[in-house]
Amino acid sequence: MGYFNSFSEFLDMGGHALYVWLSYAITLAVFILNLLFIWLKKRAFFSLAKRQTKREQRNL
Amino acid sequence: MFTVNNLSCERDDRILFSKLSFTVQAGEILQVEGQNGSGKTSLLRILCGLSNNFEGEITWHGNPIQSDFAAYCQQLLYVGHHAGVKAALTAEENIRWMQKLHPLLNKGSIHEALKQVGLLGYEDVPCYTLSAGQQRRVSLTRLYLSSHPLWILDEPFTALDKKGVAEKEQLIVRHIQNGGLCILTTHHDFDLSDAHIRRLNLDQLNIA
Amino acid sequence: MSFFSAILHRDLLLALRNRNEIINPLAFFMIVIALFPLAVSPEATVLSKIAPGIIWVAALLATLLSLDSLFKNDFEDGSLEQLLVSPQSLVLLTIGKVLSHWLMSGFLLALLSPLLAIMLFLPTQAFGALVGSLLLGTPTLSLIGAIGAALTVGLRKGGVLISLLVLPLYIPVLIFGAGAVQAGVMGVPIAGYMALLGAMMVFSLMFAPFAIAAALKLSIRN
Amino acid sequence: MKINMPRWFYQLASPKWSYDIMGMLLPWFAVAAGLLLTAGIIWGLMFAPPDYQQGNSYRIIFIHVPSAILAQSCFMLMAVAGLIGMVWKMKVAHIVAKSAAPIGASMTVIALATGAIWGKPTWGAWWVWDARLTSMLILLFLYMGIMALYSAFENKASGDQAAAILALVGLVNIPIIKYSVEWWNTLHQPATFTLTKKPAMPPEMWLPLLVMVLGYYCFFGFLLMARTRIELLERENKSGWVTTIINEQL
Repeated sequence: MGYFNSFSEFLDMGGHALYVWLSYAITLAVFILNLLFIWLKKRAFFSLAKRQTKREQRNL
Repeated sequence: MFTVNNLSCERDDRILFSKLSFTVQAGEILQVEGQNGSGKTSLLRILCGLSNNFEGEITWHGNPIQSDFAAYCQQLLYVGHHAGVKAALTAEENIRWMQKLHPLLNKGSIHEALKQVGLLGYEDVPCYTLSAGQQRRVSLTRLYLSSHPLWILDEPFTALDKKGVAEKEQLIVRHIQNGGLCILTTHHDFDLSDAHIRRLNLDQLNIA
Repeated sequence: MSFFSAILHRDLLLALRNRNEIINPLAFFMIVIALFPLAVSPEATVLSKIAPGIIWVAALLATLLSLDSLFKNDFEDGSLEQLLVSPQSLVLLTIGKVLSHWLMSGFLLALLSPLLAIMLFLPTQAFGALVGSLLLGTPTLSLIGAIGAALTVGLRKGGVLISLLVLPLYIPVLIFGAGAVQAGVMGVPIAGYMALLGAMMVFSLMFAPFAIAAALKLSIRN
Repeated sequence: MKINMPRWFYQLASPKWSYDIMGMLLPWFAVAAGLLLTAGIIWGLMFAPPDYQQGNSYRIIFIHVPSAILAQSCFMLMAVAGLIGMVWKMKVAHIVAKSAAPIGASMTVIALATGAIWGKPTWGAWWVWDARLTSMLILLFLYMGIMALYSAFENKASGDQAAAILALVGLVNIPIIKYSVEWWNTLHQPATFTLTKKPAMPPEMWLPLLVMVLGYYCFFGFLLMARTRIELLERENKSGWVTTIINEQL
């Protein structure tokens, strides 16, 4: 385990577990939110386009 | 000579006009007609360089207006929807400021022009004490002072009485007789031979 | 040059005819200052310690308050579009308008500041630094603020937006302005601060008018 | 102002061409970001040696520093893209700038949050008015201003130009803000120990950091292109190539 002797020691981060893991968790959360927003935007665009196409087809 | 080539304008996903082409020669009036919302004001603003929302080419004496915009502005008198009159200033102060802005507002004296529009005696009161019609007349005093070759006027006759309309009409006719050009929007009918006036109807354009 | 003096003459005349527009920011400045003794403590030791910061923050907010109307009136009554279709230089015009705005806001705030400094028990040796830093710093505030005012002039809800755009850009002026007054309180030489404030003023005078002119064009053509 | 540019530059101006090229690059960036970030995190968290002063809390550096770097380079990119958009009237450049703003803001948020958390074991408080953190906070305000300006305009083309002007003004101001904040900081908290300025960091520490920085850049590139592509679709929804894409999707 690199510089750590055991997995529990790795999780403990020399007593700084809260700070290290909180930082990494926040970063991960922001990364995921970024991806999620893009996914939602894409979905919203195509569902709107789909509805528009249907409306146009009905009008024809 | 004022030329417009393939001018198109789209607003809020709606086409106001497309592939519009026309020429206005010295000594001609172009009267732009159309219903409200047909894009008359948009067209005039584009012709004045007050809007970039267009495709196409606008030239003045063969040069695109954007190539030397200051030189184009030098020759242009634009009277828009808004009077451009400062309510807190007097009529005379307003006109003196307009003269600083547009050096070609240099024909005759301010007092003579104010007399012509019937505002003599009101030149030293702040414009907010004047009625809407009077404020409009302050704005139109520019027509008497102007030696600009090109006039672009957006509904110049609103808020004027019959006599005022007749006077302004005469002024415009005199302007083109002296070799000027005028592009304007109005519902008013000019008493002129068709050789001097051309009409552009934006509604018919859209139907066609 | 005659055009420049004409702008100055017109804008100062307009300001003098609408006196509220001059008085309101000054009144705001005084009221904000008066809130601090009520909220914090009326003790001289406390107030004199925070006085440099409070006066500078209040001056900054008062400038910001007066910015909203800088181009708004001209935009609404059509004067601004007349400026754009005139052969005159828009850059020169913006300098003239900002100068007259500063004369009616920052300059008067600086003149008023000693009075408020007395009320906040600012040590007298810092008065020179206070007035000097305000005189050198507020022109930069007017110039940068005018960019924000020009960008938002065509928007219906411009008021809060200007603050959001402009306040972060005000931070260097605030730091050195309030720093100069602090230095004045401690009796340290203030020439360095004044030089920095002056440099920022010259820098913004060189660049801001172009940004303001570009922003005005874009707002009118919107 | 017109300067002749190479051919690819004008091709970039074509929305469809940009959309396609970004679509081709997208998976590569995603893979590179995934690999680099995983490698960097494992290396940084497990194999890099602990700091002799801060112990293991310094391992926050591997996410704090890259996000701070990204937050600043993203602002620069946004301003430059805005400038290109204004000078060459290039819609795609404006769309890139607009897409960069929220990503840059989120990077700033990461830098601020991790910096503040890191401050707790180092200085004993969740927030310290440290020069770097304060500059980051101001950067966040600048991003917020630009995003607010984008959304305030109904006419998107005007909003693009307004935000480009503001971004350029902000870019010119950032060095002045940084300098003034650093100066203010030394005046009020003379010579405290700063988080990341280390005397000669050993390669076991800066190598994983470098990997993380590269990984962040790839991830940023991925996010930026993905956002730009969707924005392109939205802006061009009337044109033929978008209709084709929509029909393929249905």
